[in-house]
Amino acid sequence: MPSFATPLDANTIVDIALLAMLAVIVVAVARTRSLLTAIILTSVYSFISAVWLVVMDAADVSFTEAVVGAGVSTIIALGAILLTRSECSRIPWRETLLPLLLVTVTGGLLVYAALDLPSLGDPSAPANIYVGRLYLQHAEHDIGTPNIVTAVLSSYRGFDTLGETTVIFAAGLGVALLLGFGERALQDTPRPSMAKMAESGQHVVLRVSAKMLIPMISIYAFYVQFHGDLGPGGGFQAGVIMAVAIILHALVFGLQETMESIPPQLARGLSAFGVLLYAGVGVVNLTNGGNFLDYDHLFPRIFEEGLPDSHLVGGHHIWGQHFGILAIELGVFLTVASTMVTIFYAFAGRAPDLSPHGEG
Amino acid sequence: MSEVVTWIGSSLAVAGALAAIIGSLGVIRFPDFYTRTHAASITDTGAATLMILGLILISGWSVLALKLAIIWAFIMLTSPTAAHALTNAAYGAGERPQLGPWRLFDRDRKEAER
Amino acid sequence: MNAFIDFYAAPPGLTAHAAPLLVIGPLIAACAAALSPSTRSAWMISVGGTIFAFWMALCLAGEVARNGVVNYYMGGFAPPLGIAFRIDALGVMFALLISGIGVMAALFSGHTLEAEIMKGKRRLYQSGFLLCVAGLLGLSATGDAFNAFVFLEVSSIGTYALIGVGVDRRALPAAFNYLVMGTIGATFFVIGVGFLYAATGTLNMADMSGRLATLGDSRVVEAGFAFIVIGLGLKAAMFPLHGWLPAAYAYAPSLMGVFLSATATKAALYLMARFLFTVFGPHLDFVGLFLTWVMAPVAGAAAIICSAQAIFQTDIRRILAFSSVAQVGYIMLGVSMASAEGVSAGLFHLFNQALIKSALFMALGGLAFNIKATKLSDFSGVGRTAPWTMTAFAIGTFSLAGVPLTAGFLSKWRLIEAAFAAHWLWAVGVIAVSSLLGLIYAGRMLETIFFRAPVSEERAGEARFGVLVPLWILAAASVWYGLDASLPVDLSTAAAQALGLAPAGAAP
Amino acid sequence: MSFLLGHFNYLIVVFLMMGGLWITFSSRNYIKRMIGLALFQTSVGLFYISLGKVAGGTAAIVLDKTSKAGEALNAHLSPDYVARAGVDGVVYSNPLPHVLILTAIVVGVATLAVGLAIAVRVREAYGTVEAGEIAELDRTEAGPRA
Amino acid sequence: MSTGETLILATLLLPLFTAGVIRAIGRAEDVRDTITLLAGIALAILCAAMLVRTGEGDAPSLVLAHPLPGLDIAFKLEPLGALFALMSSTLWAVNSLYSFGYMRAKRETNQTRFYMCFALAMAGVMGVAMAGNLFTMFIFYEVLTFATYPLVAHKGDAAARRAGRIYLGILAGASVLLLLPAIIIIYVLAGSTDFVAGGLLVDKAGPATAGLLLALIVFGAAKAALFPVHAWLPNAMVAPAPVSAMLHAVAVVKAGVFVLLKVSGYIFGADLMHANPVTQWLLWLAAATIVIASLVAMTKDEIKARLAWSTIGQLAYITSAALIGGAALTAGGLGMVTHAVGKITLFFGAGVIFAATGVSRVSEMRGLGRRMPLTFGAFLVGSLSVIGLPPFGGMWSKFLLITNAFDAGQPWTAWAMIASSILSTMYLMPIAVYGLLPPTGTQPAAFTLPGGAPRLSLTPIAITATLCLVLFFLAGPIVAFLGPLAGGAR
Repeated sequence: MPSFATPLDANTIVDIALLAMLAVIVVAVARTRSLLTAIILTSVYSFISAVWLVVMDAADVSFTEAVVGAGVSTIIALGAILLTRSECSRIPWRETLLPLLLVTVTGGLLVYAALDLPSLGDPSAPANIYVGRLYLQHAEHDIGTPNIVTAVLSSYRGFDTLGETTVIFAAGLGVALLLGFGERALQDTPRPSMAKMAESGQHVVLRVSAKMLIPMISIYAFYVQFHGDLGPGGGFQAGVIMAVAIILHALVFGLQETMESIPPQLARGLSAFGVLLYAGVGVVNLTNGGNFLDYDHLFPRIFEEGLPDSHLVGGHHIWGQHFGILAIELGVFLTVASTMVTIFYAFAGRAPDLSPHGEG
Repeated sequence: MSEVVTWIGSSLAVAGALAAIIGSLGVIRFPDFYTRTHAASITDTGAATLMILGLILISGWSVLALKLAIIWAFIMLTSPTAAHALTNAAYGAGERPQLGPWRLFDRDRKEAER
Repeated sequence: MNAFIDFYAAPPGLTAHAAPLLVIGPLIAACAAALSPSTRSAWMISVGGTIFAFWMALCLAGEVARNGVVNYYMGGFAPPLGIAFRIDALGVMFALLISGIGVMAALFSGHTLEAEIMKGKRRLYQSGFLLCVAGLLGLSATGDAFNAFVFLEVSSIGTYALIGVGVDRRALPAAFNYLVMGTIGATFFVIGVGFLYAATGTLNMADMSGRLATLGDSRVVEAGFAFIVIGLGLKAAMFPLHGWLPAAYAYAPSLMGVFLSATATKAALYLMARFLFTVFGPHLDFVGLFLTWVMAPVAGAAAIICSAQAIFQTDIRRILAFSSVAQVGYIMLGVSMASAEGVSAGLFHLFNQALIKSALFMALGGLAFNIKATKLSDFSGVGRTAPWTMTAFAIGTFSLAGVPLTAGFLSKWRLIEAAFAAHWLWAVGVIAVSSLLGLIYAGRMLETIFFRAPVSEERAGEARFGVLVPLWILAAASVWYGLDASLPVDLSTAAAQALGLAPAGAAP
Repeated sequence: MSFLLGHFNYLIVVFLMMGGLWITFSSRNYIKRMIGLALFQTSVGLFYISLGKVAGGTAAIVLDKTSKAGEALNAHLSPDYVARAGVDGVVYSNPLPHVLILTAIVVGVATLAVGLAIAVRVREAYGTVEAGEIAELDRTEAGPRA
Repeated sequence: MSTGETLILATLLLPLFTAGVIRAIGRAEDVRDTITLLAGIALAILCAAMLVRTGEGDAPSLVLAHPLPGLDIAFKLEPLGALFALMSSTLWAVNSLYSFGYMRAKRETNQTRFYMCFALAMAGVMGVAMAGNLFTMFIFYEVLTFATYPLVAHKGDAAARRAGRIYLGILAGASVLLLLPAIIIIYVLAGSTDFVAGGLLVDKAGPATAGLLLALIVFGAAKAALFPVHAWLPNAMVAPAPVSAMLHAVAVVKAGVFVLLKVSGYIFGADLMHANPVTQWLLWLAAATIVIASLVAMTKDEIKARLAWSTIGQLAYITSAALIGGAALTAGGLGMVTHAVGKITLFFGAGVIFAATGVSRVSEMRGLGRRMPLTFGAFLVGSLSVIGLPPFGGMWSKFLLITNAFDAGQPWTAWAMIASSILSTMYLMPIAVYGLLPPTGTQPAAFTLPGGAPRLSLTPIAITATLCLVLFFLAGPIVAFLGPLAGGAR
């Protein structure tokens, strides 16, 4: 095995520059006492890391990081500081000693091991020559989607993705349990919450541009959804983008108006339905004689025999794979979009209750 | 021919980047909220326009160019709107622009920071 | 184990897919519960879902008894490409335990939620509970390291919220700390898995194990090991990483106390045992060193220190919570012996603890209608006003303290026996001293409950019938397994064998 | 020097992780702790992605080596390297870490949402989100109910 | 199921069943008390039947459950156990009668719990008596501990709860810390814990290990109250008189020494007892306990405390017998019985006096014998028996114990016993003698209970006093009956 040295090319230089920026941001987040600043900096961090991810060839991850880290996370965090406070207390230096020790020890251990790892970009590193390579070799035959990340995500490791969807569902559930469904927003007017600033009729500019933007964003979400096979994207990213469109609507036109178009019950129901759809596809495969989530068995054999041969690739039906992935991506889309909306409703619908003992 | 186009495109992109750096400088150095927002938003649109134009020239006549154009349109829509929303909200919250000679509010600001 | 061969009835088609259905059943039930029209239907879905999972676990037990190991390839892709479920005797033991306790907790939930959770949210609570069950079952079945992380999170994310939504506001900071510690734990686990992936290139545990065996020792592998152990240790509340646990269990709504105390930390322990023995294996030097020189002393310290802490608590649930940490110490002690006897004794103890802790929390939760506070002194004289509930509580306490004729006694017996076999005399001392401390806090609880005058005149009555049924099933199980422990002993012995441990005291 | 270049990524990523962890450990403010946690989790993602990078590779979207993009990619790679590291004549980065980190990011945002929701409830129940003040309130006020 | 198995099962279940019935019908006091008494009598009959069978050389056995592989809850009758069971069950019946009078006279609360726990304790005693292995014995030994805890803490006030804590702390603590590890070591060494005639550990443990185990067991079986694990016994005297009489003169403490006798005979065997270096030390400790306890008893004015310290001393006799082993085991078995009968008489007397007059101090009892002649007469009989004077049963056991000690080359033990007998004369005799023949001018305390001593309680005293006398003549048969124990040990 020839030894490998990381080349000092443009890629590496950009990589180093971006990482240095990230390091600076982390230090800044640690130093600031303003939570607003910290959140904005974190958003910037996500954005820069999204760019870095593109440099690292992780287009799908980059996409996700951009919509989640820089997008939804920031919105949720801003909502949270609106409902709590935006300054944090100064930490006495004595109290930083133990964390410093812990972090130093952990970091030391990490460095100890990291220096033993193969160099960055080594094509013959153990991580890159075994399973990862097998996917590259087999995915197009097994699954038939050019985007191998999508193939792995939704078919090879589709079970992980089911778990991931469940995690999102659980998060929506948890937030709804803790903060409610924004029912307060429906009960009383006027709303002293996040939607406050959008409520007055003055923001003509905002309204007009929102009316133009929201359809564009929605269409883009569907593009990402259905283009996931071919390029970066998929149900998750699409769901978040869709949710962002709805959140934008709520910010500009007021929470109540959004809730009238998309009731919280609907959002909640759809988020459970998405998981059901995903798991249901798996169970359908079971009943048709395959393993769980084996999309080759999505349709009964009899049904498939009538299909033209053009759907056969190397004597292997990718037809089921294709539709299976489509179906589960739809489940992911529904769950993610509606859960994000549910979470937004929960935060936005929670009036800042400043009395020491709030509602239970 | 294509060499020349690539060169032009590259210089445009670099110019855009420079504009962005200058804009950032403005965000840091300008005295009050409104001037800073102004610096930020104008570079946001201007620098992006330059860069995207450059990239279109580099990429040539393809789907990529179309996508870049759409992105440009999107930025032209969102960036001014965002700047407008920001300044509007700031004004509504009681933030007033500072008027008068430069030196004066530079000093004021430093005193306020102290 | 052989008992299971004749002890299940499912169509072969279902049995063949029992592995995924074990997880998918509760998962679908969770969605259905969230969509269900009423609290009552959600409760029935919850009971049905857990019973289905238990049935599937029984099917798997039969399969494992017959064939040794059940392999199931998700999506039909054989590992290392796809995610595989790999269920051996150890996994079956946990699947049975988690789903069994799940059924009990689900039965119990109907009444407790009425007392503790706001009306409109009970359906969602059931749903979250089922998600937690599904996550833990997935954890016990999966053979893929990263999939384990996903299930770790499935079981945790909802739980954080479920702990916080109670009547006691102290539950909120407790839930937050649990969330932070749990997330750090899970992230450490991911870092560890990342290192292992970097070293082996695969995520399948069996594959990883094979590759590690040929690869030998390296700094990457060592660091991976360290991060996995610390991460899971955090999740399992392994001393001294247990800081989050007492408050979280003490102030959580009773349903979570019942279910989590019996299963959540146990599932993390399961995963740790998997990594220690299946993926790494005690033949690796650093694993052996870790077991003997880190885990064993730490476990001993936990058994003694946390038992002592339990004595000084004023809140009855905190006593139980600290006792849980101490019991984790016992289990760890058994595991750290790295012998078949030690591990099977530890697993046997774990099994008993699950029964005991859920029964104890259930008894306390059953009285939540009547007794709104949680201080030990608030329970003065309750033994007279609620004799059935508190007799079950007393049985649980006896088992906890290791009184003869209860299951808790036999597992301590096995632990001491294993310690002798491994020539760990100090461990015998630790177990004896800690048992004594256990006797003290158990005695303190029982004395207050049965021998003090009731605090108030208004009599706190019995728990509802719907609570008494699962409560007494659990209490009776504690007694039954104290008389005839063949089932848990067989299970734990088979489980230890499944980990590839040699019998006889080969440990240092 | 080349060793440092090859491990620079890991060192910085470790620094980022520890930065996040430090914020979580040292802060008393719940929101700040959640921010730290989010940074920590994101940085772990960066670690995985670094593992899967293949020098000169492209994103794992199947590319024809005879296409324009494929040729552009192979233009500055030695054919020997492409034959060794590539699949069907094109060098891709390892897609598996990408898949894993997609999942991890989702878990991260889920955790963030739940954590912040708890923080909001804590604020409502205690009037503060500073750990020290909460502990103080728990000590002084008996038998509280949210 | 054979007759023997049925018999064992019935003996075990009868007290449990009684406890359940008592719990169920607690409100109806008379029915409850009658059932207790009937159960006592029935149990005594069952035990007598078992004794007869055992005497015929039949050894009924029963395996109840298999908790762990190689570890059974098993029962097997042998002479010593049968004797212990018969003694306990008979005295339980007698004591029940006594309890009715005492508890009603004192208007005690929670009587249902009292009788229920009593019945449970008896189940524990039966289990210990019939246990076929050390494991089973340990289980029922613990059952006994936990069933008697509510009896000790019966009053429920701070003092009673404190005494209960000490009681449970020492008994359970010692058994968990010392006895249990010892049993597990035996299990690990021998592969079982069965009682084997001649000794289970023969050829399986060296003298050093055996010594360690012996020490663990002697101190672990804290019910035998050897110094320094004796502290629970004086503390337990806060309990009502029937509890002190039955449990802390008969069932609990005798269970302790019974364990030692069995372990000596069936686990170690005479050879291992002699070979190991620890036995000698323990014997010296026992001798010291005998003397010191007697000395302490002399300083106590509180009658129950005096009797408790006396019990500690007397228990050490039997412990010594167990340590000496061989033929001394027979003497120990006899001593167990005679001391039980004698001491229960004394406690009954003390209880009646307290119930009738509220007097519990020796110094205040002068002249009371005139008013309560039967009580003090019985007390005198009990004292003589415990001291070891003819014509009462205690004489034979002391005689045999002392001669055995000399025979075994343990003169120190023998001399300690003799000294203690003299001391016991000094602390026991004055009570009865001054009670019956007070110095002139003494004004005896008045009855606080209308009508004086509760009638129901006087009958038992008479019965046990008579038994003291009867045992004098039964000593020969008993020794013969216990013969296999000594023979087996050789």
